[in-house]
Amino acid sequence: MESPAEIVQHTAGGMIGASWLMIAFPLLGAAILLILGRMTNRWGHLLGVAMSLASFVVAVLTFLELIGLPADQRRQAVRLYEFIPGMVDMGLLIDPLSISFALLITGVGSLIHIYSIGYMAHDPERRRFFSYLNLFVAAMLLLVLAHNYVGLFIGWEGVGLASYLLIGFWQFKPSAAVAAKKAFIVNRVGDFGLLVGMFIILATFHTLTFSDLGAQIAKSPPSGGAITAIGLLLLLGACGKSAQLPLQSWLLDAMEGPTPVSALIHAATMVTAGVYLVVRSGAFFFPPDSAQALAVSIVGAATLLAGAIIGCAKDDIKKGLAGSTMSQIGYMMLGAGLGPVGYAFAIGHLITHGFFKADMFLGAGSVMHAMNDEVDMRKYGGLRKFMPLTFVTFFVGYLAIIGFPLLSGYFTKDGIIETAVHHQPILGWLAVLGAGITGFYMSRMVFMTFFGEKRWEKDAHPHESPAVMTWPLILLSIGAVFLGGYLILSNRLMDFLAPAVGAPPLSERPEFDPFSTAGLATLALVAVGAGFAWVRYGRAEVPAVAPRGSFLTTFARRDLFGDALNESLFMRPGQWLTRFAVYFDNRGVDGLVNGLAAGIGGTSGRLRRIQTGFARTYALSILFGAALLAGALLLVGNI
Amino acid sequence: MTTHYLVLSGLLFAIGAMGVLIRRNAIVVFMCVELMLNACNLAFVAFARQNGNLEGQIIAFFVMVVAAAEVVVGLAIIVTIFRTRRSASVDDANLLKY
Amino acid sequence: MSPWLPILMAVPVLGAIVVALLPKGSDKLAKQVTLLVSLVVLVLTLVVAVQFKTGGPRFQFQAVYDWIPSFGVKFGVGVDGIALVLIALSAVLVPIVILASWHDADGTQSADGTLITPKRSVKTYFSLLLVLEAMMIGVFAATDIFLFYVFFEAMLIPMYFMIGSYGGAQRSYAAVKFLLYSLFGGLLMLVAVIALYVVAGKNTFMFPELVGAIQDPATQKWLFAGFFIAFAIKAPLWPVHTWLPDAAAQAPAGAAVLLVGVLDKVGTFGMLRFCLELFPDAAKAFTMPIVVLAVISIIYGAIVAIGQTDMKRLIAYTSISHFGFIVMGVFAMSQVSQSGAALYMVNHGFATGALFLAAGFLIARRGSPHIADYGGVQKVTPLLAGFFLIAGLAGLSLPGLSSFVSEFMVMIGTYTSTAFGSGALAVAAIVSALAVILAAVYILWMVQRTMNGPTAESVKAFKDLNVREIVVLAPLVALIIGFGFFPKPLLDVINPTVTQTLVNVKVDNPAIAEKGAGQ
Amino acid sequence: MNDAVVAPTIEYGTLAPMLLVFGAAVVGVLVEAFAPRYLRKSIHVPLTLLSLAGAFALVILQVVKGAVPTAPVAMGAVAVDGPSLFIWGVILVLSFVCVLMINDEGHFVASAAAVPGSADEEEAEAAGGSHTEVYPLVLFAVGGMLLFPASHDLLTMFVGLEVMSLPLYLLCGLARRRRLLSQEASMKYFLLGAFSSAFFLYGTAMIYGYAGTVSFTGINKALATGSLLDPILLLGLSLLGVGLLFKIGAAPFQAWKPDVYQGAPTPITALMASGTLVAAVGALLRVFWVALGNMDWDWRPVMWAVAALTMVVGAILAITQTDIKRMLAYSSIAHAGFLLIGVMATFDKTAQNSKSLSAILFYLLVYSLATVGAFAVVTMVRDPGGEAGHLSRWAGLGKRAPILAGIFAFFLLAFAGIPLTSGFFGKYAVFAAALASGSEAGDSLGGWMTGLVVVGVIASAIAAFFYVRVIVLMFFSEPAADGPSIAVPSTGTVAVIAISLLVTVGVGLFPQPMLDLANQAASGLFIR
Repeated sequence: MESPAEIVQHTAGGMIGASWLMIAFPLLGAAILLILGRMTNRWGHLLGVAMSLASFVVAVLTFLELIGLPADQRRQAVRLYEFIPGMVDMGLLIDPLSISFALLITGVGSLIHIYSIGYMAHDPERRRFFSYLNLFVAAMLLLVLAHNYVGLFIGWEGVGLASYLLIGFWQFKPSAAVAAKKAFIVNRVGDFGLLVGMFIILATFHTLTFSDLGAQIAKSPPSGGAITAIGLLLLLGACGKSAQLPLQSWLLDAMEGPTPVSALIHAATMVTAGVYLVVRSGAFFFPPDSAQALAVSIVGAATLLAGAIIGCAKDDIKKGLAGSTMSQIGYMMLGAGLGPVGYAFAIGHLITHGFFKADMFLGAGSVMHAMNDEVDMRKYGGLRKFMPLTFVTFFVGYLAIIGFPLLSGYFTKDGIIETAVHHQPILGWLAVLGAGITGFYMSRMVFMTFFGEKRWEKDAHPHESPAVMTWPLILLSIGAVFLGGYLILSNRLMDFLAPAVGAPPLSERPEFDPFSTAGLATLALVAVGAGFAWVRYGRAEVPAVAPRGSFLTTFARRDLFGDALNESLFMRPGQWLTRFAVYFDNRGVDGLVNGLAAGIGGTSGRLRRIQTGFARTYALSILFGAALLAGALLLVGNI
Repeated sequence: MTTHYLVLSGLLFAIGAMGVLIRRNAIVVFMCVELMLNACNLAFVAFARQNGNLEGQIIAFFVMVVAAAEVVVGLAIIVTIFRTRRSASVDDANLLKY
Repeated sequence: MSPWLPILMAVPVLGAIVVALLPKGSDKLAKQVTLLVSLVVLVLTLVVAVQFKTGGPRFQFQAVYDWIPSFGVKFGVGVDGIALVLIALSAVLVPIVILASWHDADGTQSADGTLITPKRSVKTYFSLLLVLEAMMIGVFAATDIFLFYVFFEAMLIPMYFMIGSYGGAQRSYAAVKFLLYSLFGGLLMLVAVIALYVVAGKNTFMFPELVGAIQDPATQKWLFAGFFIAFAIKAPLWPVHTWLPDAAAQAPAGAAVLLVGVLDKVGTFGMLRFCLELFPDAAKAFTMPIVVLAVISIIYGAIVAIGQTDMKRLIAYTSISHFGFIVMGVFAMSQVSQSGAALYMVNHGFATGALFLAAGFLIARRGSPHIADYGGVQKVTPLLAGFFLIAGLAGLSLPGLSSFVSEFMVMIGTYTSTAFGSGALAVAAIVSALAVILAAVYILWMVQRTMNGPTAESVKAFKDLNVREIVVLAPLVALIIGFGFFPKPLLDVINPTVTQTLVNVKVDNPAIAEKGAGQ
Repeated sequence: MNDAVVAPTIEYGTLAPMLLVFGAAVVGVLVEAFAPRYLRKSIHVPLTLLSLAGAFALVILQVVKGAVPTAPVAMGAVAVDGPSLFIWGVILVLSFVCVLMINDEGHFVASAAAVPGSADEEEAEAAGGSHTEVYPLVLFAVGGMLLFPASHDLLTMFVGLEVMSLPLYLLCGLARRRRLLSQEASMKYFLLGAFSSAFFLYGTAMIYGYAGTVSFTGINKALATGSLLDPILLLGLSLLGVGLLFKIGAAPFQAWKPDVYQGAPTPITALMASGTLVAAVGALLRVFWVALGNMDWDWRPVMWAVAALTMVVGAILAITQTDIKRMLAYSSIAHAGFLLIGVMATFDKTAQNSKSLSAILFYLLVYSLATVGAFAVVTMVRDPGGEAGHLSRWAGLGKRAPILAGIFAFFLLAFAGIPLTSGFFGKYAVFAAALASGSEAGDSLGGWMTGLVVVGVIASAIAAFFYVRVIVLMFFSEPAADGPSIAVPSTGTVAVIAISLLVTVGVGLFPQPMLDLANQAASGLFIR
């Protein structure tokens, strides 16, 4: 077992020293667009793109400088300034892990920026849209680059905010507003976990900075309840961000946002932050057979199945893709739970997934664009002739995700599956099953959309999207084709990441084997799934309205009753509790006070009746008082 | 010896006080107050005798003077009330209450 | 003897007198004078703040004059770090509030022309405001406990009149409730103050000389109780909080800002300085029950806030939750938690101030504080909606905004506090962290119901923020974001004072700093 | 029996202030007898004011000369010591300002003998003018007030009591408006007053019986040696207490106060609420500290109960009052309770006692002046039928007469004891003295004193409610359509309000000078 390299303080300036520009550019863009407001309407989108590209360039340069360094020097901490004096600094950690994310975020991000120019062309609020996109990129970069948990947390919530703003971008649609709120709140549940996790980390190791943590852990390998607690709490956080069970419910609603958002945030980057967190906190999920690590894998496996099942039943193309996103992240989680052996594949799949899923989402967007924002696949059909480019790119993405041999997904996903089968057989075979289902629902999607005969609304006359939208598709699909192989074959990615996340001992070093049982089984199952899909949706007539379907179908359509569960478990009791609390506050606490006041008032009202106005009564009171006084005195005197 | 006088004065005082409480006519009430004062006088004189000094007796004279003054003021007030209300009942005058 | 603080108090008083003496019908002039005076105060405060030496003695700019020798009372003023930042907070908020309530007394009309508030005396309002400012500065600057008490009580009167004669429909009920609640607490404190003087027998009320003067634990407990109840009412802490929602909801937005933003801080400020340092043993003895109350406030306030239908009441309840955090931080007795608490006092002032004002502007356009009367405002007035959202996010202490730093410090400081070996504080921290979720619910739900969704008829006529309103909100937002990323300037001023406090409380609670952390 | 008759020695110089007032009173009577009606007032006013001012000057002179006697004067009948002089000064100032108020037209009936609403009343009204007998009566009353707290034996005290009370009985009945109420008030005051003074006298008799003397010095000596359990003594003590507590209106002897205050002409109410209270408290102190100081362990617990009861009753009953004067009456009951706390705050240590004493003196000064001011404001708020007594009539006064309402509000805040008003320091001084005496006494008693202070705190919190209520009425509620008119104030009333406001504000900001006075006066304690 080869543990991660020491983190060194970056002293020399250079590109790494200036890496903060990566964050600064998009942040600046967002600030300008938001502050200057309408003034920038004309060129706002261009600025947004420029900023995103600029930060991509910085990322690339930083990357080049980093790989220029010897392997054991590839973890550079850049201290920016003192954040909370004596407790936390603001700083960046440039290492293979963070830089890979940075490249993915800025790269795919820039493509999606470009795509959005076309997609949002007719939206009066396009400028605001780009400001949010920039804000997101900045926050996401802070998340992955920060060199301590506080910085990470700031980015973490920052992307949450961006996602909230973008899901609710069309806030005048109540559904969008609700979805946005839901996403934020569910995420906050996860954040609670992350927060408490940070408490315990600080209490146990007296630091939240990765470098010091590394040192501490190197000194005394952690163990015991605290670590388990930390692991599980971080996992909770990861579940929130990455829409893993049980916090998955927000992701499907999140599709209310404009499609580029779904592509960038809810497919390619933000939702993978959970995976990043787990990998980055590898030390707390060690050894791989520890409870918390196992929990990660189990969550992953469960979610990959759940997502896949949901994906099978959705007629809304974006929701279908969302389901598949859940499922794919499930794979990554599964991988990440396996420890150093799985990290490379998890990250690899994360990257490739970033490409092909973004590719498909944008493709879907392009389709919707053509079909005046129709999302119901039952109203598509036979589109391949009308929008060839979109079709081709989407099809490539499709092949990649189902793991068609030699495409990206084939390498990365299989890597996860085989490692899983090797270390956690049960989960592994579940993953295989999941792959099969993936084959089914993705094929279903493709067939319903591009094949068969048209089932369009009357006023629909589809057309290919403009170049500004198709070019990103093309670039992404290229990535979807080759990236996987490049990263996995000869463990390129694994070796690159090793300094950051450690690497398995040589004995366990996976060798890519195309004819392993698991691999073949996967392929077979995928083929079966695809074939079944062809039978049901390719060849056969697709009814314009969804048939009632079996219980299983409803189960899947209703997102496995996730919302129903939340509603009956949290929302209703919550509302009841709130109503009670308000009542208690008004009647109980405040009532007590007002009651006291009223009591005194009443006493006064009654007592004043004693003042009868009869002089003789007063005289009596005097005599009475005198007697009292005398009595009392005699009493006291004789005590 | 003195005790008898004291008891008597006490009785007088009590009678006076009772009178104030139970009689309605302002004049009578006032007379009862005078009675109480005289009870005091009796007590003073008695104690003067007991203590063997004259202060008590002197005080008695002062009290009489004061009582006389009170009579003047008191009657004046009561008469005006009577003129306005055509009644000297203490209980009729209870506009001021609560 | 430094003249700064007396000057700082004298300026607004003189200003108030001038404003009050202005001839009839010179309302505009009155406003301008008031604004000018408050700006002068702000500048002076900044001058003072700049001269403050973070490494220097605890109390700086001290000035002590004899006031009532036969009571042993001195007019003693001086600021430590916490007092300084709180004075700065007041000095910043007052001009903003003046601008915000520029037309409050003129009688306002809603969008559809119906009269919301009748015309009231402008001069009185603004001179009251200045008097209040002087007293706010005084209460934080006082180093003589008697003087502190005097300001503590006298402060009520201007606020009472501001609520009572310029507030909403229920104003007199709210004003009386506010006054009596505070008076009652204040009177109990008066007894404690006297007793402190008598028992200490030092023939002085000067705080520095009274630190450690009371040794007998039993006496400490009683006196502590006297002070604490007053502060708990002021803060306000559950269960003596119910005056705040009424007062805040009825007060004009500007007054509400000062009430929640500054006046209530006197409570937590008093806990931190007087309850802890004068009666350390009692403070330690009572910590657990108090922390429990604080946690209840945090959760309870948040839950009740969710259920509110009136914006201002909602914000008030969120403040109750936030004050819970401050109190928890104070009594967790760790460097981090107390610095966080002190920082929280400032940040909360900005955040809640912004939220109240934004809500106030919204309400001024419609004349109704009820959430249900709004909807889809964002479409009509994006700027207002934007500021409202940012203020709201500050309210749910979103990282990157100032309130996060303080809330984070309070929670993590409480969790890691070693003041009381037991894990109770840790549990408290974890439970209080649940507020993170609840806060998201109450803020975002309000935003959703008011700003999002289809635009309501009644809202269509709204005008977006005018320049004055932007000038009001912009600085606050700037501060919120600025201190969200660079809290250092504030913390550097606060930390030494907190350290000193902990020394006086005799709690050995090493700051996490000493054990490694940042490079 | 010694035959040689010794002529009594009277220190005229020392007694000059009192004698001057009485002399002026007598002259006033002569004026009534001989001066033509149209001249009388123009003679009375300067005469009265000058005599009061002169008396005040004489008091000051004595203080400045430092000619404060250390032994009772006038054959041990009168004790002109520091406290006496202070109280005299206060009473003279108060009576002076009250006379200024009295000068205002329309307070006093034209002819008390005329039946209300009858023809001859109208006649008298037409003839104009009003009873000028008021002035000598006031002077006599003031004289009594001076004698009452300064007397050094119970007889003199009784005489002082009566001389103070009798004129007041009459004055209460002389209101020009609402004469039925006025007369009723007068009768009730008279009957109850006489009743209570009978108690006082009987108590005197008992004490005399026990001690063989009525001079405080003698009683004090007797107590030092004799048994403290003698029922005669205890009976006498209690009856004496009744008489005095009645005068300050402590519960359960407070019943007369609201009725009388409400019915009496407001200037007289002011005089009673300020002057009488001051005198009575002075007398109370003298009796309980000087004469009965040696048996404080007997009367302390009883006094404790009375004080607590008084504060609570006064505060609670005031809440539901609807007449402003009645409300102020109850407030003065509550304040009497606070003063009793001070009376309790004695302890056998000179320093402590003088501290408590000065606290009480200070309280008397600030409270009575604020009271006079408040009543002066009350005289200015008028309905067609006289003063607008009913609170509902005060609604929205702040809108119609902001300044007047503001001043009144300030007095109310002073009563409530809000800081930066004189009332606060008064309350503070008393509470502080009480707690200090408690700590002197150690636990058992200390607890009791603290308890009493806490009761006082709660009472003043309750009391705050009704003061605040009036402010709410004046400022926060809309004015009534036919609201009361604000009388154009005479210079006299203006002066009164100005003076009381000045003191209330001034002392509220810088209490030290007044405190010095009180301390100086209290430093020597009472002559024993």
